[in-house]
Amino acid sequence: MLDKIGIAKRIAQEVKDGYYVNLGIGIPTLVANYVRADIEVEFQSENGVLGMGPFPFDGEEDADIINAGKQTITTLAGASFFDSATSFAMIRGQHVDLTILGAMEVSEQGDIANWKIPGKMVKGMGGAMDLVASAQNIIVAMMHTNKVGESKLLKRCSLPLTGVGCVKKIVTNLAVLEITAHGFKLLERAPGVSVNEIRNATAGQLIVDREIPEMSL
Amino acid sequence: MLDKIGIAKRIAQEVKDGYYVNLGIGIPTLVANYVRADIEVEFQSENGVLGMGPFPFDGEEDADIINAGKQTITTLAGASFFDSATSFAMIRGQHVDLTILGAMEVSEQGDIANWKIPGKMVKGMGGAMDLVASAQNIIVAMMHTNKVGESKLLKRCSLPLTGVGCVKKIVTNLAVLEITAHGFKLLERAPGVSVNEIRNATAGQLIVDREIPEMSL
Amino acid sequence: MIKKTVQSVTDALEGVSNNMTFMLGGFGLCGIPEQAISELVKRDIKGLTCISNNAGVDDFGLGLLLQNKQIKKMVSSYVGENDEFERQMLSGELDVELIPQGTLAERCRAAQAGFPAIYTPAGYGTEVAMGKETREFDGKMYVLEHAFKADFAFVKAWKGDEAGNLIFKGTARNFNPVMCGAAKITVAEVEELVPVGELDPNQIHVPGIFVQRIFQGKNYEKRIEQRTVRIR
Amino acid sequence: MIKKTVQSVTDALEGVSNNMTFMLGGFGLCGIPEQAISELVKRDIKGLTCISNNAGVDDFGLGLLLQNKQIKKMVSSYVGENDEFERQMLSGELDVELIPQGTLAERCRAAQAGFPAIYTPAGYGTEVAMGKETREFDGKMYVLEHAFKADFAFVKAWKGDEAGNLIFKGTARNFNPVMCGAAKITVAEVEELVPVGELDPNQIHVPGIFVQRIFQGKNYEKRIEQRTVRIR
Repeated sequence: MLDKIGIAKRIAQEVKDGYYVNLGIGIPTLVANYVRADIEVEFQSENGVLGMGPFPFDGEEDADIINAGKQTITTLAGASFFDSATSFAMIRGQHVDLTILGAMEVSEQGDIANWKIPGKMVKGMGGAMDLVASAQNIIVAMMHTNKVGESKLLKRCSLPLTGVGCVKKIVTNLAVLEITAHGFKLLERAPGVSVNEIRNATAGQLIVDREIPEMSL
Repeated sequence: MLDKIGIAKRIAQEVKDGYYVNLGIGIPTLVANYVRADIEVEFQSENGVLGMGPFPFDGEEDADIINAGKQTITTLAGASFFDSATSFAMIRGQHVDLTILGAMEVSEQGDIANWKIPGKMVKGMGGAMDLVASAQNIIVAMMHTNKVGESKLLKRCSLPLTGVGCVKKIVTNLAVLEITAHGFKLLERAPGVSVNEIRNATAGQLIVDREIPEMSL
Repeated sequence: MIKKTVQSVTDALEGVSNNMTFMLGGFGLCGIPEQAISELVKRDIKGLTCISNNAGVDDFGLGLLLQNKQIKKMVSSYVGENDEFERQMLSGELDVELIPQGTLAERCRAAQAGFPAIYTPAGYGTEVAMGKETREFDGKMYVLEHAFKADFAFVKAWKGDEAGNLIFKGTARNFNPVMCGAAKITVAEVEELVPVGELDPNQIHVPGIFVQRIFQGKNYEKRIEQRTVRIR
Repeated sequence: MIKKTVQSVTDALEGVSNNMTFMLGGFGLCGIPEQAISELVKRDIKGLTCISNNAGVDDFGLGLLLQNKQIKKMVSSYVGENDEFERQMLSGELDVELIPQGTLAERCRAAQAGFPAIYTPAGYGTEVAMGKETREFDGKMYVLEHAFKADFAFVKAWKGDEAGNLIFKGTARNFNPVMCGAAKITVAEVEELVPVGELDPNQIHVPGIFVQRIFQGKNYEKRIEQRTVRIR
């Protein structure tokens, strides 16, 4: 079974040379730390920066340079700043190659819910609805089950949707899965996790149509 | 009767302090020369400049700094350059206060035709259709009649339209007229021109509902 | 050159009154119009509708107006950092319209650029699209979203000149440029107000035509919401 | 940092072929992609659809492609400075679609920003709106205009870096920024190509994400169409 860092490491393998990548808050943010050093990737943050670098050294924070999680950041050579309309032109216009974000629920049709729990948590969707409605390549990073052990991979989402039929791939603490016309297709198992454990933790249709390899990290 | 410079001088009186003004090619371009020196006005050109100044001195032309008529220009302190989308955001968003342009025909409903003579002259509308569709304050600068003496102020335009019901005021070599619900309302006569001469040169409905003063230039 | 300078935030806010709709620039606490917000708190006008990506934190930014119960309705994309906000929303005191961030930006730009409405894919199939017109183009579904209508836009820039030209710094740019000219009156506050001619005309982020009033702000706090650093 | 640099105009135009649709920046002869146009003339590909505000003059800019009869269709707003253009159009050799300048700009931006279509008031009630959907919003009529679809966009900037970031000079900016990212492949030629890190990230007009290939142009002519001066 993977921890959050393990999930980030596995997702980092999906990041290819030449990709512009938008990382959501939480596990996705960690992905930046594990991208191969020999490829060129640029990180976009929807509040208006392309070419994000690491966090600043203590004392070098600049209140005017933050990411979408409101964290102080730095920029790399070749970076640019722009307004919110231009930022979403990049996203809506499909110039961003890969979007990685967290989810509370994903359905076997690729629907995603991650912005609202009615009557309980209403923080808002931020840029997530624009990202999922436009991105051609969306990977969800999340735990396979919630805190009380219920599956987050469902036949239908129970929470208000963020987007419909948009998720392509899911990386959880247990598995890597692809959304297909027939449901969640199991691609890889986390180290030490059996297909049965994955099946038990998946409420939606799970497709196992071949020998499932363990992921290599 | 006015010449082109006279028309420009009379229109210059319509330019008020604090106005952003877009000047079309031809007579409108001359208006800039006669605006009162004690008011602040900025000229916008739709190819992407605000704060146009006079033509450059010989030898100081810059191929990268032109107006919408493709003429070399200069800029004044406080000027800005911008792209075509931003330029038409200024126009369509009604941030430009006054548009002055030429016309081949104007109808008594305020329709204007100035971009095409079918089978003969097809240069294109450039920014004129955006300007007339959006501007709240449009003044047409033109000769009252064409080269063969036919009126250019018509019941209906015969040429393909540039815009419908958009012209507010017309300044010709003979008169100043306002478009009203009932036709061309005569406001002023050019020096030495009689109401009858204006009536004879106007094919559309001319409204003369009071003593018509001569314009003061 | 048309001068937009006013001498103080008091002059800049001339004409604001109860029940108006305001746009406010900023993302989180970054690039927010601090001085305009302070003055609005001081004037104690009520019943406001505020269009702003976020709602500040409890004791800074729009949170100050919320604490003071001056806001009737918020139109935002993310409001997760403000406890008083959540309390007022869940109790029904505050009307909240949550919309996608890109939609928020483009509804501002539509107002600025004279577009009545836009078609965006964001929110299709979700409750955001409920009751809204949807339409297919090239096999993909879009939601029709309308341009905002606002009385005042309050924006904050890094540098500005007396003609109203603005330049922003870093990610403090965010929603500020798209809100300029998107309301009846745009008020810009700047960290540094310079005479005309000092800014390179090639490097203006917002031409002065989109700004009606500009003033030199004082004592900016520029609070950092999530100070995140790495070890040397 | 993702490098976009190619070594020559030859490499930059890899993949262009007959019957493609191109966008070309520039207003008049100002800010046109001179080198890309020369290379297209050299390659002699035919049946092109060109989206460009103007069509050059007889012996420069797009006029060179017209002389060579490589263009099947022009989509422009103003074509008044080109005799060969007029001849081909009136004789029916050349298909011409004339559209309002602001509509041209915004159909490019729609393609860049992922909007399928826009509503603009320009052209309502004229032959430009014939056969197009119209609609009333708030008592005003608008025409539905669709995003362009193009294979290549050729733009010309003043400075650029290896990441594809672009800066323009004066009114040579015009349509270039809105065409970046509005075609499948955007090719930028620059007067000065600099290493990454030399351009101020605050002052980039077009972020590199919108540009696929960039190259250093040589021997720009930058012809002036209407040299207009005043007496000293």
